[in-house]
Amino acid sequence: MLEIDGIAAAYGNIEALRGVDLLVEEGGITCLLGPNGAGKTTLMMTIAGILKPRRGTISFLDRNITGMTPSGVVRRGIALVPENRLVFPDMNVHENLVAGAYLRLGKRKSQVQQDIDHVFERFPRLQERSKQMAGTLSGGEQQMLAVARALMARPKLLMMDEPSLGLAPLVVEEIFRIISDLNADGTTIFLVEQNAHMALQVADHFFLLEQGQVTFSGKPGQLSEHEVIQRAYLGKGPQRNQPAADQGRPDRTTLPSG
Amino acid sequence: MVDFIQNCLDGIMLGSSYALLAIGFTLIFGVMRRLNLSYGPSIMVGAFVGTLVYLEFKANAVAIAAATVVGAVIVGIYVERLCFRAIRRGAAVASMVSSFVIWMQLEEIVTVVFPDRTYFFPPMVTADPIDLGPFFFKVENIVMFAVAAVMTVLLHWLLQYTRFGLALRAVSENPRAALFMGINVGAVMFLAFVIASAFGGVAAYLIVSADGQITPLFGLWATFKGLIAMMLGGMGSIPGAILGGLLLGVVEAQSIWYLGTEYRDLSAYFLLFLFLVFRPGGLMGQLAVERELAATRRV
Amino acid sequence: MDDIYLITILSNIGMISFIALSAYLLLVVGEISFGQQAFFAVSAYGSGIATAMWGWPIWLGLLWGALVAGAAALVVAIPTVRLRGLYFSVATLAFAEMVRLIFEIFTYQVEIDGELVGPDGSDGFRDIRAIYDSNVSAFEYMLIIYGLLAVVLIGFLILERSRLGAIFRMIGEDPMLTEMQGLNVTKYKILAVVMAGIVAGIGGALYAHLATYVEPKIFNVMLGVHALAYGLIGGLGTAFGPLIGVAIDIGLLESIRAISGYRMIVFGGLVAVLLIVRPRGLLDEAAMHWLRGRWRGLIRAEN
Amino acid sequence: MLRIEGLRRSFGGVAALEELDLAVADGEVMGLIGPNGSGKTTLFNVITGVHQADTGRVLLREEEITRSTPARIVRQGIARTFQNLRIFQRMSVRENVWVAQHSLPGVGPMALMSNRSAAERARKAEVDRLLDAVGLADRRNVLAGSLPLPDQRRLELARALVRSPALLLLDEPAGGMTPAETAEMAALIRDFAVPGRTCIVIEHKLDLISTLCQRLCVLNFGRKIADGEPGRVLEHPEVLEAYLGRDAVNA
Repeated sequence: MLEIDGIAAAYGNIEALRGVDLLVEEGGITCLLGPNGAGKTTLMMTIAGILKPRRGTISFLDRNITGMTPSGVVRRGIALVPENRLVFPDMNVHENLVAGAYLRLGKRKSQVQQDIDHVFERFPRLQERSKQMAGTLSGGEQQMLAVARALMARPKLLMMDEPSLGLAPLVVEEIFRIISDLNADGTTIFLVEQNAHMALQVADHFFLLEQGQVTFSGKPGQLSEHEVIQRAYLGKGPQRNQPAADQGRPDRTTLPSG
Repeated sequence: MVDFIQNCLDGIMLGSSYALLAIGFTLIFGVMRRLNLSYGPSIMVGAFVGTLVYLEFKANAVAIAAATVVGAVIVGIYVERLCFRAIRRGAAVASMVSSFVIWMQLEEIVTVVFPDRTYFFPPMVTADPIDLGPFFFKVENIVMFAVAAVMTVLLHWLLQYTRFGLALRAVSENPRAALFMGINVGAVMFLAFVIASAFGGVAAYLIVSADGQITPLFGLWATFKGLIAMMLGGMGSIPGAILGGLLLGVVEAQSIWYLGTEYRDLSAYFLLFLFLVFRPGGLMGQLAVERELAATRRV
Repeated sequence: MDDIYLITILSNIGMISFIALSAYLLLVVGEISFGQQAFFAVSAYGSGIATAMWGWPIWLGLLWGALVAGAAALVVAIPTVRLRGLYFSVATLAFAEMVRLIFEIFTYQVEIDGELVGPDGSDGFRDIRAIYDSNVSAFEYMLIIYGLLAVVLIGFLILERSRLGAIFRMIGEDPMLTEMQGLNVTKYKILAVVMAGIVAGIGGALYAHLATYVEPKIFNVMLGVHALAYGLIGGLGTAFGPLIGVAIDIGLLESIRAISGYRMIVFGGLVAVLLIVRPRGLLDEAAMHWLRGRWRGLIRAEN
Repeated sequence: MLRIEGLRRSFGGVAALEELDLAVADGEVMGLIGPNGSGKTTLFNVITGVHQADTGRVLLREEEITRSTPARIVRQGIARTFQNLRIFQRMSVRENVWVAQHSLPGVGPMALMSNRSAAERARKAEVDRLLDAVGLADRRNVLAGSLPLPDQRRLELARALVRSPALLLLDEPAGGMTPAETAEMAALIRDFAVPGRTCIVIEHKLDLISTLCQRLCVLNFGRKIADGEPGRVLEHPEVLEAYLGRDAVNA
C-alpha cells in the first residue's frame, strides 16, 4: 500500500534519514520501532509532506506521492495522528472533529455529520464532552480526540506517531484496544511506538529504525521481545561480535525479510 | 459627571473605528504570529485610491468606499507577498522590519502621486448632530459605530460558522496540526491578509470620510491606533481587539477633555507602555502569552 | 558651494552613523529597537540646554548629552529588558513616541541678552549657537564628528574581539544558553541598552549643535527605522555593517539625482529584498567569519 | 555531592516528576534511563534552574540551589550538555568553548574587555587543550553550526568541561550516533570527562552505560523505579516492565 524507497532527509547538515526502505501492507498493522533520534518522526513528517526528502520515492497505492503537499497527501487517503496529539486547544471537541473532515466540508456536509455520529459511537467519552474545549481534556482523552479527528478524514491509511507517549498504563491499553478495533474494521495502520511490548502484540509486521536506516524487518516473534527492546531502546547494536567499523551500517540483506 | 459620560460615549464611537483597525491587525497576527506594521499605510493607499476615484469621476459614496477597500486589499497583497510569504518561517522580526520599510515606501509613492499631501475626502453623510437628553451624537460617529458593529458580527459569523473560518482558527491555534488536516495553510494566511485589509479599507473609509480629508500621515496614525488597541486587548484575540479599541477611544476622549488635545496621543502611548510592562498579554491574551513564554523557556 | 554641500552630507553621514551604531548594538543582542531616536532626542535637548542656557563649554555639553541619554536608556531598560521580540520592539516604539510627544509640550526658557532661549514645545529649540560662538568652522566641526565617530568605532572593534562583545552576541543567538554559561543575561542586556543609548546620545548632541535648531518632529519613528535598517543592510557581523548601510543610503541614494524624489521607494524596496536574501545583512557573521579566515590565510602566506 | 528531596514538577497538570528522591555521592558516575517522557530531561532542567520545582529541594554540597537562577547554579559548579544540541551556531568552534569561561571567577571587568593578559592567554590555552582532547583542534576555526552531529556533541562536552565543573550532567551524549561513534564517545567520557568529578548520564545505549557507570537509576512516570548496580537494575522486573509497557498492576 505504502512503499518507501531509499528516502533520505536532513535538517540542515544533520542527516536524519539515510536511505530508508519500508513497505506497509494493506489491511494490517505495521509498526516502526527505534531509539530516540533514529528518525521515526522525521519519516512520518516526510510521508505527510511536511518535509521534502533529499532522495528517494514514496508511493501510495501505486502512485508516486513524493514531495506532494500535505493537503495532497491527506486527499490521497493518508491521515496522521501526530506526536503529542496537537489537538486545537481552544476549539471544542465537535469543532476539532469537523476540522478533521476539512477537505470534505465543501461538498458533503451531511456525510460529515454521519461520520461524527460514527466516531462518537466508537468514542462515547468524546460525545459526553462534545462541547468541552479540547485543551481542557485529559491526556488520554486528547489522544482519543486526535485519533478520532484523523478518522474524520476517512483515511485509507492511518499513521500514528507515539500514541502512548506520556499516558498512564491503563490508558495505553485502551488506546491499543482502539487501534486493534480500527484495524479489524478495515483501516490500515502504520504505527510509530516506543511501547514495544504493546506494539508487538498488535503488529502484523514491524521494522527497526536505527540511525536513520532500517536495520530489521520482520514479524513479531522473529526477534525476541527482549532483543527488540535492547536494540530499539537501549541501543545495543545487532552484531556485537563484528568489528566496530561495520557496526554503523548493518547489512540489511542478512536479516530475515518480511 | 455628564461630561464624563459624554466623553465615554464619544470614546466608544471613536473606539469603534480603532476596534476595526485592531481587528485587522489581530487577524494577521493570529494566523501568522507576525506584526504587519504596513497595515496602516496599505489602507492609507486604499483611501487615496478612493480619493482618486472621487477626483476623477466625482463618484458617489459607495463607489469611493469600494475603491478604498479594493485599493487596500491590493496593497495588502503586495505586502503579504514581499514581507511575509517571502521571508522564511520563524523570522517574525524580519517580517516586522520589512513591513516597516515598505511602510516608508508606500508613503513616498503616495507623496509622489499626490504631491499636495492633504486632499478633500467627501463625507459619507451630512447631518446635524442628534441630541438625546444631556448628550449629543454626531451622525457620522453613529454610522461608524453601526458599521463597526455589523462588521464584527459578520466576522464572528465568518469565523464560527464557515469552512474558511474553521480553517483560519485551526491555523491560528496550531499551524502544524492544521497542515495535517489537509488545510492549505499558506492560502489561509493569504486570505486572512485579504480579509484584514478589507476590514482596514472599511475602517479607513469611515474614519477619513468623517474627517473630511486625507493625508499620507493617515498611514502612521492608523498603524499606531490599531497596534495600540490590539496590544491593549491582547495580540491575536478578536474580543481583545474590540475591547482594546474601545478602551483606547475612551481614554483618548477623557484625556482630550480633562488634559487637553496635546495629551491625547501621549496618554495612549503611556497606557500602552504600562500594559507592555505590567501585562504584556493585554486584557484578553494573557494565556496565549504565558503559553508562548513557556515554550521559549523549554530546553 | 560644492564644498559646503559635501561637508554637509559628510557631517550628516557621520551623525547618523552614531544612531545606526546604537541600533546595531541592540540588533547584536537580538533585540529590535524602533526607539533609538528617543536617546538621540534626549541628548540633543540635554546638550543644547547645557550649552545655550547654562553656558557650559561645548565639550562638556556633548558629554552631558551622552550621559543624559544613557540615564534615559537605563530608565527604559529596567522595565523592558525582560520583554522579548515583538513586545520589546513595541515598547521601545511607545517610549520613543512618548519622548517626542513630551518634547512637543516641553517648555523651559530663560532670558539671555533680552531674548528668550530654550525649548518651546512644538516650536522647537532655537539658537544652540555654541559652535558658532566659539568660531568652529563647518569643516572643523566635521572633523570633530569624525574624530568622535572614530573613537566610538574603535571602541566597537575592541568590544567585538572581547569577551563582553561575545556575551552580547551570545545573548543575541540564544539567551537561555547564555544564562547556562553562568551569565546574568538581564544585567548584560541592560548594559547593552545603556551603551546604545550613550552612542545615540553622542550623535544627538552633535546634531543639535550643527543644526542650531531642534524640533520634536525630527525625532519621529522614521529616524529610528532608518537607524535600524542601516545595520540590517550593512550586516550584523561587524560594526562596519551599519556604516556601510549609512553610506549606501545617504552617500549613494542621496547623491544619485535620478532617484532623488523616489529615494524611500528605492530604499524600502532594497531593504525588503535584502531581508529576504540576506536576513542578517551583507556582512553577516558567516561573511565575517569567511573574511577573517581569508585574512589569516593571507598573513600565513606572507610569513 | 547532589541530593534531591521530594522533587515534584508538572506541566499543565501532567506530572513530569513526582516525589523524586535521589542522592549522588562525590565522584560517582550514575546512569539515568527511562522511557520517553519519563522525566529524565525535566530532572536536568530542574537541577540547572531552567524549570522551577513545584515542591521539593535540590542540594549541591548540602547547599540549597532549588530557587537559584540558571546562571548562579552554573557558577556553583554544575555544567551540562543538551539532548537537542545547543551551540552558538554563528560562532566558531573555538569561540563556543571560550564563551563558557566568561563567568569563571577571576574573569573581572578588565578581562571582559581585553584579552592580552597572561591569565587570558592561559585561559585560551585551556580552550585549545580541551578542543585537542575532544578531537576538534583542527576544526577550531570552523563555524560551529557547520559541524556534523557527533562533532557538535563533542563540542558541547568540551564547553561543559572548560569550567571544570564538580558535577557534570550529560543528556544523551551519544544520541543519534552510530555504534562506532558511540564507543568512541564512551571512551572519551570515561578517560577524559569523568575522572575527578561527579557525573550523571542520561543515555539509552547500554554499551555506553556499562562502560561508564557504577550505578544506574531508572525513571518512569517521573518516579524512580529502580536504583543500583547496572547489571542488577536491568534484570529488575519493574524496569523490564517499564520498557515492555506491561501494566504493573496486572504483572
